[in-house]
Parts: sequence; structure tokens; C-alpha cells
Amino acid sequence: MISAGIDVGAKNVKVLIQEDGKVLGKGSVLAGLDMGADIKEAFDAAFKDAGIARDKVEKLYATGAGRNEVKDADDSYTEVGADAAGVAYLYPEARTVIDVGAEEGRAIRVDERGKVVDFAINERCAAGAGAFTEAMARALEMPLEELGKISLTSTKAVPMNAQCAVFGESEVVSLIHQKTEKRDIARAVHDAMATRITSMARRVGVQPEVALIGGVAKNVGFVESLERDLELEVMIPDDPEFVSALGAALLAAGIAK
Amino acid sequence: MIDTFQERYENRHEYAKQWKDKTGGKVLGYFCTYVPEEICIAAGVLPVRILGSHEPQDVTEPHIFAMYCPFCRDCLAQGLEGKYDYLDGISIAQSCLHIRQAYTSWELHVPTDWSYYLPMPHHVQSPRAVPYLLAEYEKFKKALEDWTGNKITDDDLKRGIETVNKDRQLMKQVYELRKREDPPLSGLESMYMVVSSQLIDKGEHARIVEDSLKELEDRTLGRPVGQRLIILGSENDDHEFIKMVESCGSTFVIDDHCTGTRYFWDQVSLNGEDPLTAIAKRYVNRVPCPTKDWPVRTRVPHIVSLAKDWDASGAVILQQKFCDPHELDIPAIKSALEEEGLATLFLELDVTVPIGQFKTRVEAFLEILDEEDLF
Amino acid sequence: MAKYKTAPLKSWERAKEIRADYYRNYAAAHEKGGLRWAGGAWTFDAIPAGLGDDVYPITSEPYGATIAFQKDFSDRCLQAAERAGYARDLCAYMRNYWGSILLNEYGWAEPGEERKPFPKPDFIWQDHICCSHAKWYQVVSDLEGGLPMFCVDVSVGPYEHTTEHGIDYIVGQMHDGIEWLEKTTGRKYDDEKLIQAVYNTCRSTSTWAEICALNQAIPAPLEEKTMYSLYVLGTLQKSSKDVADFYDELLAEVQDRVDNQIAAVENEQTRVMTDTQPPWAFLRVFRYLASRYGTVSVGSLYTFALIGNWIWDNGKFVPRPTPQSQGVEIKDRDQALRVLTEWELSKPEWQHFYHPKYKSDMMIQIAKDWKLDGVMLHYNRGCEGLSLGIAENRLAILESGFPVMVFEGNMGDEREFDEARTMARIDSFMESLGVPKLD
Amino acid sequence: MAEDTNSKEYWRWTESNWRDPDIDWKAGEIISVGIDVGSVSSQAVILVDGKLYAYSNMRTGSDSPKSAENAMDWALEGTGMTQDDIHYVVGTGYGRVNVPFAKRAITEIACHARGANFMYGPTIKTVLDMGGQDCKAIRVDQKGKVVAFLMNDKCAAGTGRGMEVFANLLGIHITEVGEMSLRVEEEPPMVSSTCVVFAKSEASGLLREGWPKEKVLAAYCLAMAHRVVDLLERLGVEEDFAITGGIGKNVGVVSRIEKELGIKALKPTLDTQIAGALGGALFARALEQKGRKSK
Repeated sequence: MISAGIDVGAKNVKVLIQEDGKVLGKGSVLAGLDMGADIKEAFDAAFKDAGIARDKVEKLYATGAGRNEVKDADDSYTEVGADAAGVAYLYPEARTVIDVGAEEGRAIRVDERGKVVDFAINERCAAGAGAFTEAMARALEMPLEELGKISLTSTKAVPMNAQCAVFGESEVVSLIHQKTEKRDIARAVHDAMATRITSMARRVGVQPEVALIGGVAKNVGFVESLERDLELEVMIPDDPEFVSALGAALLAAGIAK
Repeated sequence: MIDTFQERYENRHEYAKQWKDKTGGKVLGYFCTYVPEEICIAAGVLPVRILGSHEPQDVTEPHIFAMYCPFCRDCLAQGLEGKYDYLDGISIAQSCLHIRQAYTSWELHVPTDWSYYLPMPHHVQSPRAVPYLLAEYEKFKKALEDWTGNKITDDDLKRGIETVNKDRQLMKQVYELRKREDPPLSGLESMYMVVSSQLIDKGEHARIVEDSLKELEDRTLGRPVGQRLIILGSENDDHEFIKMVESCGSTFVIDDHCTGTRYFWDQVSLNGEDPLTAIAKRYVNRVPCPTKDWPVRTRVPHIVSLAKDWDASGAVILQQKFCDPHELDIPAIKSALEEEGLATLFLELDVTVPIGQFKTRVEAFLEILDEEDLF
Repeated sequence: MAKYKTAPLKSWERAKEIRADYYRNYAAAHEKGGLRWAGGAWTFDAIPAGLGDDVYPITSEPYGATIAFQKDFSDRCLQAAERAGYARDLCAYMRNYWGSILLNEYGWAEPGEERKPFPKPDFIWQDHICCSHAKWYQVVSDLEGGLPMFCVDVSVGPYEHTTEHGIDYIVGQMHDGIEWLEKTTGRKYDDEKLIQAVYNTCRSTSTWAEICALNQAIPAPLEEKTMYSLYVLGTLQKSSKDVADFYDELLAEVQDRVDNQIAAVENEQTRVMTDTQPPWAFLRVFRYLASRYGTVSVGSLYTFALIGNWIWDNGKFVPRPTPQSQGVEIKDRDQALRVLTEWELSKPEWQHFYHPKYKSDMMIQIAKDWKLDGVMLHYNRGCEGLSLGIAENRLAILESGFPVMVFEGNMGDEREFDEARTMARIDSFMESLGVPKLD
Repeated sequence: MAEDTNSKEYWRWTESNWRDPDIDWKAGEIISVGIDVGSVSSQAVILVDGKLYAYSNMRTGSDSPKSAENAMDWALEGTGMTQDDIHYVVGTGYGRVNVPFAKRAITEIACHARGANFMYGPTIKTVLDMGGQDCKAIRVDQKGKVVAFLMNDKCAAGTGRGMEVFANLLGIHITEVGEMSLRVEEEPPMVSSTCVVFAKSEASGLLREGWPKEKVLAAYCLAMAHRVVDLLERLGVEEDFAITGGIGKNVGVVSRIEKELGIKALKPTLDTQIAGALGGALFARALEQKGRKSK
């Protein structure tokens, strides 16, 4: 069956189309103010990528904070459910899912059938989400990708007080004033964020294997800090930001339950 | 000599392990200064206060909800990370709810042979408190005897009292010297002195204090004293913070912390009484933690007189974030100090403090106190 | 088509009446030469009862919650307290209460009327187990320009380790307290009134527990949102005859609902419990659970046992039978105080102050006997006393096999509750429990 | 947020410099300078014998010594003055210890108080400085000396940076935000989430619900004013009252603060953002005089 999943997130709208577990196409757009238009645009991109017509999709499931905006969805799942379904398909051996998005971090423990056993969501603070690294990259006046990369070259751990995404900027500025090397600051930023995420993940109990998904999984600096904190290697799929959409599509097709 | 305190403070774990090897005795980790060290020492046990390390950690989130104070989380983290694996037992005397959680979660998740909850009464202003505490001390003493296999005699208790009293009295002598126009030691140094007393053998500590007294006789800071400050509030062994304040042109000359005067200010007075009663009276009547300072706030006039006697011109009021007992006293303390003409600066402590942000406030505060006429 | 029949609760009106009388009587006490006193919901209200029948209390926690229901007023109260220098993370009831003193507005008004000035109490009669309890009233006294105050410390360890000297400590303070009451009010103390008030205390707190025990039935005759409005009477004045009598009537009605399978939630398909005080301004969360998921919250250790008294009996968690039902006859003041002390020390919500394990055991037993599918814990930033150890409770409940969801909020400070995110979390939890949506 | 910076720049307020052409600095006895390196903006103020001669106001870069130099250079531009002509420089603001040519660093709290005293006169008793990343309520005496102060902690809501995030989100230039927020018939309910990051998604949600931009802005300005008033009330407000810092120029926030306090802020006669540097320059002048006397 050809099915689609759409993930209407805080920052992006993502669509994924699959057939019998094989990904046919993906589309992603930055969320603006007109949700209807964004959803349409994301669909168009995904259909174009898949090279199929819209009517080929038999079923559509929605997920993400804005899932109720998708009027023609056949059903909807929460981000927690969709994450678990997507990861269970990609990594049946995964027992812990860590999803770090732009404004939210989540940790989910799943059983051998991919069923959600427990979950934790970071509480009301963006310091444990992508927005934090973005703000820090801005303070350092470097692109986000660069922040991840130079962080890997650091050899020194500098403690940083990651309380708030905005105050984090002042901390970065004060590290700059203290003549701390940029690569060490980059690492401090990722360490601080990893500490928060690990703290949250420990609430559900970190059981191997651990899958890391969400846009922040593409930040190599963060991944390194997180692995150091968790004292294990995490599994990261090729398109970590599309796992929720994948999960929704698989649930729609009945491949995941 | 005075540097020894810092050295002991920094190497507390090594010290305790060596003490065990050397004496074969048991080490008891305790969570609050209401635990009667006199009785522990009488039992031949080394009581060490469990403190945090002021380092970021990610292990306590599953155990303590984030609205409790950073100090209790920092303490628990030490246990969960195995830094206190040499402890033979743990104990807490009933005080605030926050630190109690560090104790109970420790008991649940850190393997410990012996654990004792001592229900120290809160209504210390009631005449009923001493008899109640005395009965609890009898139980505590018995439990210690069963645990260590050592019978605790009245003579042992008297020795415990003398040992602790002597250290208290010597530290008070050091504090007297801080009244000088040019105090012989900084706030940071005296913090190391007091906190190390909570970490090492009391007799040894007293000997080091005694030797230090000679050294302090004609010592000066070797820098301008600057503004004379009192520092007060909840638990505080944040050396980075104290160092920062004292590097901005000021000196702490006196304090009211449980890592400072509240810990050692009051002596046990035997006066022919049986030793356990004497100890109970001391803990009931000591300078209280705010959890126990009701219905009358006895700490307020005490703090004001400390500030006056040590000639402080300003007060830094510190509080562990979320520490409700202190938050409930601070408005009263602040207005009492201000009535006496002392300016106050209020700051909240976390596991680590944002030094940059705090420095601006501290400097601005010192600028207020500064008499230099630039206007 | 609804799965079960439902019916409104007949006792409802009477409950409303008792509550209105309570706030009205407190405010009007001076008009008839009576006295007003203030203290917490846990205080030994039976003791001031010995001063006469015209002595009226106001208990702080339900009063703080009453304010929390009035969002705009609560907002002003919280602000007033903060602006007076009291930290934002302190107990939210306390800040609402102080705010109403600072603004000089009484948080309860006759329907349709404006709020009147806050009626200043004549004295304070409080107990102390949570760090904030006695200190709360120290500040009240500060704000009121000084009030006579007496507090009884009850923190003598968990009930299962009750000691004779622990009871002596509390009873001793009570004796001192009665002397103090006589001196402060200039009234003669009546032991017979005390004895009756002790009997009433035991009766109302035991009967409320029996009512909650009936909620083991499927379908549940009561849901938690309703229970809040009923249990609150015990927090107002558990020693009053009106409250004790009301619970007797309510017990009969709830038994009738059980016998006739009258449900609180017409499509009950899932059963949960919560923990700690709810965010009072957002009780619609319960309506959402019921209408969207057919989920009934059958209560919580909080609703069952903040006032209700329970005891372990052969591995079961059961309503504690009153001393009078066990043939105890109270003859004098000292005995009355001892019976009262021993009774209150077994209060389930006092046990976790010493160790989370006591609370975990009770919660797990409730989860089993009340046939729950999951547990929703409110990590309540507004109350450090009842949130104490909650993270350990969560771990223990999970360990016992019940799914747990947590949500953060604040019982009395709506700024700390994120409704949209909480609803989203409930969706995730219900989905993980496999609960089908009802629409 | 990094992305925002690259794509749109609605937050970017106008950088400016100014000079009084009527003053002949060469005739002056003491040329004093204050440089305020804040987390978001930097200013340099030049005084000639205590009279305002020139200033600059620009954005802070990640390198604060350089930001200080840039601000200095820009203030000097077109004056013919060089750094060698300046007698005393005081550094203030977040980067105060990194102002390369400063002889002394003084906190922005003292400098804002002093600057406000100059700008508004000796009747000023309460100063609110709403800066880029923090917010300070300051009580001052008639000489401009700080008597007491409070600073917001923990949270960046109610700061200039928060307002910038908002301007960007709504695609409204930062200088128009305040004006626009007043174009509502009645005040909307306050936004509940004051966290800068979450306020952003909350605002997006409101816009999607069909709230006009004006209403969203009004709600945010209101929330910001509310937080700041809390701070002021804790300190105690006495008239005269004035607002310095960047937000002082935002009528949407200022008018709401005034309304909640029931007190009017004095109308600024100078750019409110230069108050800190101005105070620094005044201190610099006093320090230079003192130095000369002692010689």
C-alpha cells in the first residue's frame, strides 16, 4: 500500500510517502504563518520527489503539534506514537528513542514490539532543544553546521550554565571575553545541551539500543557530546528529521501498529 | 598552615578513605548539621557531611523533581556517581524537605549498610522539644552501638562533647580575629576552615586551627580589605562565588551559614547535667535553621548583632534556589538589616553560578557602598 | 449510546451550603461576639472547638485554592505577594493567601456581591510538618502587624514507628496550646466540647475514606473533579458535626449509586488516578479525559487521604475504623488529646514526609484495588510538601507495572501550567495505553 | 535564531551617530568618554567639559574589544578628534573590562543611574533600564548615585533581545513594533508563555488562529510590561521615573508600563540607549578632575 505521513512541527512541516516500507519521496517546508499553504507545499514537494500523483496515496496519517490542521488526514497519532513506530521499523532493536527537535526534546522507551512504555518531554525550557544551539551559533557568529564541526576538534571541557537559550548567549559572550577558543565554546554548548537531554532520558531509563532522531541528530557536535554523556553509541538514521512522518505513514499503511 | 583547610576540603574523599585504613573505624555520611556529631564521635565513628561538588550532572532528574533546591540534587548526584562509595552508613537529622529527598533517594539507590533518620523536632521554642529529642538520642545512641558494636558510655559522650567543643571554641577565636580592621584571613579561607571541620577528624581539625591561630596573630590579607561584608543564607560552599566577590574589592568578615557560624557557634554546656541532655539542649537551642525558627524569628536579631559586632557595611544574602525556608525569612532579615543601615544584595545559588552575571551585580553593590566622590 | 447511566449527585447542594456557611460564619463571627482564628487544613481544629460554639476558623489551603479558582483575583494576589518581596517559587496557596491580605480583599463573597475586606483573624492555630506550615503564619502575622500564634509540631516520624515519647511531645504541646488559648482569648476551656470535636474528627475522616473506597466499583460512582468539591469540607473543619453528618449522608448516597450502577463518567473505559493538588484553574482537563477518552480519574491518594484516614489491614489499604466504633470512650482532656494525636499520626498523607516508600506502597495498592490502567502524576510546583518524593513514587509505580504519565503545573499559580502542552501529553499517554478516542 | 539573522533582519534597529557642530572641542579642558559595550548594542559618548559633544550607537559583535573600538571610531568620525585627544575613558556594560583604552570599568547600573540623572535632571529617583539581555530597576539619589537596584534573573523575557525575536517573527521592523502594538481597540489577554523561545511558537499559534499582528504585539508588549512592573514594584517606585535602554524607545511597552504603574515616565530628550555610555563619560570626567587635583 502507498501511504503518507505528515508531521506538522513547530518549525517545519514534513511529508513522507512510502510503499510497503520503502520510502518513495519526502518533502519539507519551513512553517510560516499560513499552515494550510505550508501543508500543501510540503505535500507538493513530496509528490514531486516521489514522482507519483496524489491520488495514488491510499491513506494519510498526521502527527506533530499541528496535526489537527491536516483536514484530510484519515487519522492522527501523537509525536510520541509516531516516533516509536518509525524507530521500531528502522531499528527493531532500539529500546530508547531520543528525539530532539527545534523546540522540544523527547525520550521514549519502547518494548520489543515497538509499544510505548514510558515517555518524557522536556519541560518548558528551550535549553534542551535545537533552538538553544541555534541561538549559540548566532552568538558565535557562525553557521550551525560549523558549530557542530569545530566542536569535534575541541579537547577541553569548559563547564557552562545552560539555563536559558537567551542567557546562554551571554555566557557564550563571556567565554569569548575570557579568550576561550571557539571550538571549546562550541563543545561547551553541546555538552550543556547533552546534559539536559541525558537528564531527561534518564527519567525513562536509558536502555540500549538508543536511537537518536529529530533535526538536531544532524549536529555532529551534539551527537558526540550526547554519546559521551550516555556512555554508549547512538543509532542515527539517514533522515532523522523525517522519522515521525515515516512512523505516521507506516501506521497508516498498517505496517506499524 | 591556613592552606591545610583548603587542602582537606578538596581531598575530602581521599582523607576519609585514609582515615578508615588507618583507624579501621566507620565513616558516617550525614546530611544536615543537626546530626549530633558528639554522639557519633563517642561511638568512634567519623562523621563527614555530605556536600555537593558544584559540577554539572545528569543523574538526579529521575529521582528529584526540579523544583527542589540545587544543593540536594548536587548531594544526591555525588552518591549516585559513586563518589562516596567508602561510606559505611548515612544519617540525617530532620530539617528541611529538600535535603531529606537527597537522603531518601540515596537510601533507595546507593547501596549503604546503615541508615538512620533522626526526627529532630521543629518546635525548638517549645519546652517539650528537649525531652523529646533526648528520647530520640537514646534510640540513636543504641542504634549506633548496635551498628558499631561499641558501647557508648557517659565518659565517651563527654569526650565527644569536649572534642567538638574545643574545635568550636577555637574557630570562634579565629572569628574574633576577623573583627580586626585588617582581618588576618579572607572569607574564603574561613569557609574552608569551617567546612573542613565537617569533613575531617575533629581533634585533628582543632590542632590545625590551634596552629593557625599562631600564624594568624600577625597575618594580614596583603591586599586592601575594601568593603566589609556579612554573607548569610542557606548552605554555601561555593568557593568560586566567594572568591569572585572578594576579588572585586571586598572582604567577608562574618557569616550566618550552616557552612559557617550556624554550625559551630554554640557550645554544649555540661554543667553537671547528663551528657545526652546537654547535647539535646545544645541542638535545640543552637542558632536555628529557618525551618525551625518559629514562632519567633530568633535569627534576625542574631544576624543584626553579628553584622554590627564585626562592623560590616553591607550584607550579601544568598539562598539556594527554591529554598523555601530561607525565602520565608529573607524579607524580614533584609528589612532588619536595612533598618540598621546595611545595604543588602540578594542572589540565588544554583549548582554553579553564572559568574559573569553575578559579577555585575556584586560590583554595582560595592559601588553603592563606595564612598569615593565622583559626583 | 452511553455505556452507563448517570445522575447528578443529590448531596451536592448541601455541600455547597456547608461551604458557604463556613466562609460566611468566619467573616461574621465578630458581629455576634464570636472569635475568628486561622490555621492550616491539617491543624487540630478540634482543639479551639473547646473555646465555644461561636469560634470560627479559616483554613489556609482551601482558602488559597478558592482564590486560585478566580483567575484574575489570583493573579493580583500573586503579584501583590511577589511585589512585597516573597519569592515566586513559594507555596502558591500561601502567596494567594498573603496577596488577599495585602490587597485587603476576602477571597469569598456572597454570590453576586463584591469582595469585602479580608477579615483579620484573632489568633493563629497551626500545625507543622511541611517546612512552610509554621512559617506561612509567621508571614501572616508580619503582614497583619502581629498576631498571637501557636503551632504544634507533629513531625515525629512515620506512623508505623510511632513512639510513646513522640505522642507525649505532641500532646504536651497541645496542653501548652490549650493554656495559651485560654490566656490569649480570655475564655474558659470546655473539655466536653473538645471530646465531641475529637469524635467528629474521627468520624468525618473515617467516613470520607469509606466513600472513597466505594470508588473501587466499576463503573466508578464518583470522579475526581466532583470529589474535590466534597473532600474539601473536611479540609475546612473536620471536627464539625455538620461535616461529619454530611459525610454519613453522602456515604449512603454513593452506596446507592454503586448498587444501581450509576456512573460518574457515562462511557467509562479507562481508569486512572492522579496525585497532588490539581491546577485548580484547569479542572477542564478532567472533562477532556472523560469526554474524549472515557477515562475516569477515580481519585488520588491526595483526595482519598489528605483528610480521609486509612490504615493497612492484612495487606489491604482500608478506611480506618473510628476509636468510638472500637469501643473507645474519651473521659478527659488528656485522653482526648492522645486519641486525636494517635488518630492523626496515621494520616496517609503525612507518611511520605519521612520516606517516599510509604506513599509508593499506598499508591500501588490503590492502583491494584481501584483497578487502574494508569497513573497521572501532577508534578506540582505549587506545593513542595505534597510533591516531596514524587519522582521516587513514579519510579516505584512504574516498577510495579502501572504506566505513569507526569505533567508539570501549579495548583495555585496558573502561569506555571501550560494547558496546550498538558493536553498534548495526555493524548500521547492515552495513545500509549491503547485507549480508543470516543468521537 | 541563527537562521533568522541570515534571512530577514527586521530586528535590526538603525545604528546612528551624532555630533554637536556648535561645540569646538579644541577649546575644551577635559574631554571624557564613556563606552558601553552591551550584549546587544554598544555606544560611545564624548563629553567636552561635561557637555554632550558626540555619540555613536551600534550593534555589538562577538568580539567586544572590537565593538568598543568600532563605537569609539564612529563617534569620532568627522570630529577631527583622535583617541590621543581624549583624557579619560570609562568602560561600562557587559564588556566593560574589555574596552581596550578604558582606564577604569564601572558597572552599567551606576552608569545608567548617572546618565539618567544628566538626561532627566536631579529630580529623577527611579530608573528602569531595559537592555538587550537584562532589565534593571534602579533607585538613585539627587546626585545620580545608586541607592538600590534589582535585576531580573532566570529569564530573558522582558528584554530587548526578546523583542527582537518577536519583530523578526512578525516581519515588523523593530522601530515600528511599539507604535503598531497600540493599534488595538482593547487590550488582548496576556501571552501566557513569557519564555522568549516559546513565546515565539505561541505567537505563531495566535497568528494562525487569525489574530492580527497588532493584537499579538499588544499581548507581548503587555506581558513584557507586566514582568518589568513586578521588578519595579519590588524595588519600590518613586517619582520622577524614567526609562533608559533600547526598549525606552518602544512606546508600546513604555505606555503599558506607565498604565500599570499609574505613573508617567519622563519624556526622553536624548537617545535612551546612550544613557550608560553617557554616565560612563560623566564618571570619566570626574575621575580626570580628581586625578588632576591630586597632582
